[in-house]
Amino acid sequence: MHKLLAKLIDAQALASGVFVHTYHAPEISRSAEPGQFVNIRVSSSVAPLLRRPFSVLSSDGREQFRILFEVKGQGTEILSRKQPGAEVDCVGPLGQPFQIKAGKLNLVIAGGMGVAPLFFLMQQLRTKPYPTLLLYGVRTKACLYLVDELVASGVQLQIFTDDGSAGQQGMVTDFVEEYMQPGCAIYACGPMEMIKVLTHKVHSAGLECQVSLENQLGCGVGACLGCVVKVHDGYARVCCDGPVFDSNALEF
Amino acid sequence: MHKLLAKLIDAQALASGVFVHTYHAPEISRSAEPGQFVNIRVSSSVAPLLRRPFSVLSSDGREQFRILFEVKGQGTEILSRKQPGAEVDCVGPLGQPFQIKAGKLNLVIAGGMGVAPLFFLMQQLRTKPYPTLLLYGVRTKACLYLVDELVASGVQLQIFTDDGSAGQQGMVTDFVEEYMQPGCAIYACGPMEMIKVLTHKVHSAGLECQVSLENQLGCGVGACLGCVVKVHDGYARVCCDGPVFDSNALEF
Amino acid sequence: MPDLEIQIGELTLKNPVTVASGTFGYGQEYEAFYDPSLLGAIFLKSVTLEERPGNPPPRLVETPAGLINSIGLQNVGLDRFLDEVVPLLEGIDTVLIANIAGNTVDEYVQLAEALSDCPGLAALEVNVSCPNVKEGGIAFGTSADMIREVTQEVVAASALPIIVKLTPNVADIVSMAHAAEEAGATAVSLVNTFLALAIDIETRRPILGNATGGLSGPAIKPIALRMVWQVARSTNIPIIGMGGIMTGTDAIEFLMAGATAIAVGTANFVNPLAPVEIVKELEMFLEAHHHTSVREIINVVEG
Amino acid sequence: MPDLEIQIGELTLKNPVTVASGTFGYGQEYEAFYDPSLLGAIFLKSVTLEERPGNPPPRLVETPAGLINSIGLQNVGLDRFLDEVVPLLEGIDTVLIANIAGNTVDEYVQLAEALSDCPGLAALEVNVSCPNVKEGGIAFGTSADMIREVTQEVVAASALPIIVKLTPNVADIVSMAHAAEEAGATAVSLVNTFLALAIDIETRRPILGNATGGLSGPAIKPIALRMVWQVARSTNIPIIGMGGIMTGTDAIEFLMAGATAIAVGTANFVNPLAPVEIVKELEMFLEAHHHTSVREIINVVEG
Ligand SMILES: Cc1cc2nc3c(=O)[nH]c(=O)nc-3n(C[C@H](O)[C@H](O)[C@H](O)COP(=O)(O)OP(=O)(O)OC[C@H]3O[C@@H](n4cnc5c(N)ncnc54)[C@H](O)[C@@H]3O)c2cc1C
Ligand SMILES: Cc1cc2nc3c(=O)[nH]c(=O)nc-3n(C[C@H](O)[C@H](O)[C@H](O)COP(=O)(O)OP(=O)(O)OC[C@H]3O[C@@H](n4cnc5c(N)ncnc54)[C@H](O)[C@@H]3O)c2cc1C
Ligand SMILES: Cc1cc2nc3c(=O)[nH]c(=O)nc-3n(C[C@H](O)[C@H](O)[C@H](O)COP(=O)(O)O)c2cc1C
Ligand SMILES: Cc1cc2nc3c(=O)[nH]c(=O)nc-3n(C[C@H](O)[C@H](O)[C@H](O)COP(=O)(O)O)c2cc1C
Ligand code: FES
Ligand code: FES
Repeated sequence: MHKLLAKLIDAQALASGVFVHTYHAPEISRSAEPGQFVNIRVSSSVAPLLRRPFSVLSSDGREQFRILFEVKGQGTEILSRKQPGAEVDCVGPLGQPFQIKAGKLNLVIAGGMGVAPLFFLMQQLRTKPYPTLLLYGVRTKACLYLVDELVASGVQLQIFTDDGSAGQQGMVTDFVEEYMQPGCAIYACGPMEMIKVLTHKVHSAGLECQVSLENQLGCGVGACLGCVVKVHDGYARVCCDGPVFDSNALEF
Repeated sequence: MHKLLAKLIDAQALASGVFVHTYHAPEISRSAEPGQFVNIRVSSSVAPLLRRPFSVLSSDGREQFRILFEVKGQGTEILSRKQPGAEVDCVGPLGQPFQIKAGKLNLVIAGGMGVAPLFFLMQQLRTKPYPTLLLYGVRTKACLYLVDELVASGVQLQIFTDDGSAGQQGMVTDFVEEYMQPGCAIYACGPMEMIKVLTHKVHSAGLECQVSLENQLGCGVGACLGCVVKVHDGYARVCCDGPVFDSNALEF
Repeated sequence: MPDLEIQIGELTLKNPVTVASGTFGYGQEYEAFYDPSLLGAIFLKSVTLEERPGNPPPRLVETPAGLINSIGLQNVGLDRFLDEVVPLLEGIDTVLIANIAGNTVDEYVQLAEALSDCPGLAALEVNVSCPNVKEGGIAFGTSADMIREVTQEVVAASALPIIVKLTPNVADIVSMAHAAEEAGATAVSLVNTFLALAIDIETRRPILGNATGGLSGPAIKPIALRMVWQVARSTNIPIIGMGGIMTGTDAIEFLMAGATAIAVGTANFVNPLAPVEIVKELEMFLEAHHHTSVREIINVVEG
Repeated sequence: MPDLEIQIGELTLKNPVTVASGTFGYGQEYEAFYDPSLLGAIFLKSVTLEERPGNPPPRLVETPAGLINSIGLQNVGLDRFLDEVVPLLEGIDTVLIANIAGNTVDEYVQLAEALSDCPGLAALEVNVSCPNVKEGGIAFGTSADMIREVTQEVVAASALPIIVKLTPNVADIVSMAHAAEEAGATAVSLVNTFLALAIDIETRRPILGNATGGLSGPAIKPIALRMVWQVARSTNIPIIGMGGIMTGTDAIEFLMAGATAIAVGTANFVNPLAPVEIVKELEMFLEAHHHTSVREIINVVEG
């Protein structure tokens, strides 16, 4: 865990309000694992006051890491206006990564921007002997990001859109049962509603999965107990007990 | 008085932390008079909360006006980072302008950044029959701005520096008596300490002057009574009774 | 077009967006930006019995997302208010509310009497954040008993609706609102500014000439909103909510928390168009959510 | 190198920069950033007699220059605190101060007794912002009488120096500090958070699971600073000042206003290095102004 100035070396707009940033920060890039995040102070002003968390999208393991983010409010808006060369105040890597399980199939389920931590996970799953299938659900075709990179990396990809503008029409959770199989390892990230439905279906099938959650963070390092979610034996902190949780542990 | 988005069309760094901005804003440029100011919201964030006031440095009377400013804190820092093309939330022109008096000599006395409103004043004095002499005092040579433009405009110029690095060594107030003459019209802007000493000397010589003051503003339009300075019969508002005051009215 | 009209006792406001006392002068200064008749009401700057010079400058200091002011109730006093200020108000076609401040109950009563027959004034707002000189200088607004007394006397002295403007510098805002309600106030204004301090570490002195001042602006919004919500849940008195309202969203939060109207204060300084923009944003919100009247979103938060 | 050491009663702190209860866990979480032994003291997160699950999420909401939290005193309870937490503290070479919270005077007393002989703890901070269940749930800290009672009992129950942490949700902070002083407290901490609310205008509900929470951060600094200054001018009890301190300048303002030490709270979240940077900035200020000791700038503001 480091606090440092990461140099923004590349900023790409993937769509209106959606960006990929590449940062130079060896300390973070070397140790980041899929599912972990960085916590960025977008402004030295007191508004917005808190850091903004972003999953590590990928890391070259040596010098650079990337994030994928969507402009939601003031914080991401300020971040999106930064130009290459900017030094960005960054704490990371933070949180518990995905545990790579030796399933016969790696079933990776992404909802919207939830693809970010999973992209990094899939980079690592590539080196494993089992095939990886990504179920990628978005509202509409324009919200599909990084598909070329995903395809190029050899991931098997099934797309779902709410409006049928690409892939299968419908929600990824409507079809997920078709892809589950005994012994598969399931990893998911997306809106809370999706995670809930998904977890229910996964558990009904006698399986379990790892899910990455989001929440409003305070400290980002486990000190404030502000970011908790309900787990069976009380509350767990998203920032350091998560963001990746075993679906078994969570209570919805 | 207008509230509008002024387009920044040119941003020049005159020295480290000192900038001239040129804005496109016909409504303001057409009506601005020397001594008046614009009140700029540098950020849509709540920090800094209040607008920042800057004297009009010059106006072409039709479309464009300029400001000269120094980075002092967060507000001016943010302003200094704006790039041409930026739309800047601007209220103006505000405040009472200098009253151009028919003196036999226009004696203009600038301390540091106080040169800004006086520059505009001298543009107008040029069209008058009487000569204009600018006494321009700064800490050191590097803090002299716009001298070329001033000289080109035909203003007679006497420079003073605290350290003697340009012009006469010493403070402008140490020498001002040498330049005062009966019937001259005196205009001044600079640090409060300079204004105080100057006013005292001017009054001692049986003369009066117009001085432009600064203060922390709230509303900028006369509503809040926050920006007051002491005058003989109570308090006067810098934002709308000033910023230009008859030295006779002020109480130090 | 959703209906924006709201009712506060016998007062009818064309919309719930008003401007806070002391931040809008007497309505003239913002005429360059828009017609003040567009506002639901204007709360005029506090008037006192005698003319007051106000506090020595500096009177303002900016803080994180806030502003401390120590204007010190500078005003021309009752007589000149009647002679000079009231005539200025004539063209303004909205509810005009004078704000009175005093150091004794008797001063409030004299002000209330004198302003009662004043043409154009629709109500009186009673600023109880002032020190009660008979009680050792403790602010009227920090004691339920003093609020009760002032309110009763002012209500008795004036035929106009009385709005009591409470100070947030108390442990229990509900009991203060209760006192005003019981004493016959038509509404309460929540909140005035928070007593605050800023220090210049170079001079080692308070920045303000008066040392302390009142904190306003977005910084205080979460506390002000809590107070409005608490009072709305525990009393039946209409509330004019204020404290850091900058946008339509802020205004809607206050309405939902239980305010019948809201006032824009410090935001006027930041964005002179804030009140009219808030009216527009409110309208858009109501339309987007298929409300026919703003009254449908007032006091809807339970929690 | 100026001397940063300060004294609070019998406690000696190597420097006046501490971290606020609840914002620094039990000292472990920030070890990745710097050695917590560099701090003047660490105020540990509140401990209660029984384990507390804390409030339902969401527990945090950001506001203009502020943060509202409703953690709800989540902690493992006294027994596990002694068994599991205290051993973790062993390596930390600075003044460690436990913070106790209860709903009855008896709970405070039991906590104070149990923690008195606890190795490694140098003092107890008494969080009086909790509801007194015997008094209908009104917070201990809003009544001078209740503060007096709790303080007296805790002082009697423990050999450790007692620091009473006051809530700012009061009309008269000075009388609260007076009560703590008279009852034998070694110091007061000023201030805890301000009760606040945020509303989600889409769901029309409070954002926090607990509805209200406590506002902290730069937004409250001007109010907190005023309270420290008022208490410093009217009492002789040492003050640990806090509320929105982000930088060395902020810390120096609190020291000049009368705090003997300061605590960094919310700023830890924004800048995990804030406390050590503040120590450095403080040192630089003292050097630049030719002070040989930080004590020369404590309580120097008159105004
Ligand atoms: C561990 C973690 C990893 C994340 N990874 C990514 C990522 O890779 N890419 C990405 O685009 N975003 C990610 N997020 C979400 C991202 O942090 C928020 O979108 C961002 O903080 C919003 O900041 P803002 O100032 O732009 O919006 P704000 O003005 O703060 O909020 C705008 C809107 O977004 C909502 N919102 C704000 N923060 C969150 C949050 N943390 N969770 C859910 N809703 C929120 C608010 O309620 C509000 O409606 C992650 C969050 C967490 C906790
Ligand atoms: C009518 C008027 C005209 C002005 N014209 C110009 C101009 O042409 N060019 C220019 O560079 N500046 C001008 N100023 C001053 C300018 O407005 C301030 O320097 C600026 O607001 C500082 O903002 P900041 O956020 O950068 O600094 P802050 O962070 O607000 O303050 C930094 C430091 O500057 C001091 N300061 C801030 N505002 C003022 C002020 N209004 N007066 C005196 N000291 C202040 C603060 O006390 C602090 O020490 C003018 C001010 C007024 C009132
Ligand atoms: C500069 C200034 C002057 C004020 N003067 C008065 C006043 O004369 N009487 C009064 O009752 N309130 C006065 N107030 C308080 C406001 O009416 C309002 O209650 C407070 O500022 C909170 O709202 P805001 O955060 O939107 O500004 C003043 C506030 C400011 C900022
Ligand atoms: C997330 C959070 C948790 C807190 N928990 C406690 C606590 O357990 N006990 C306590 O006495 N104060 C607690 N506080 C209050 C702080 O100790 C401090 O008094 C307050 O936050 C003001 O300081 P700040 O503005 O620097 O944060 C907490 C504050 C925050 C932000
Ligand atoms: S954000 Fe503070 S514990 Fe998770
Ligand atoms: S700034 Fe408000 S009256 Fe001048």
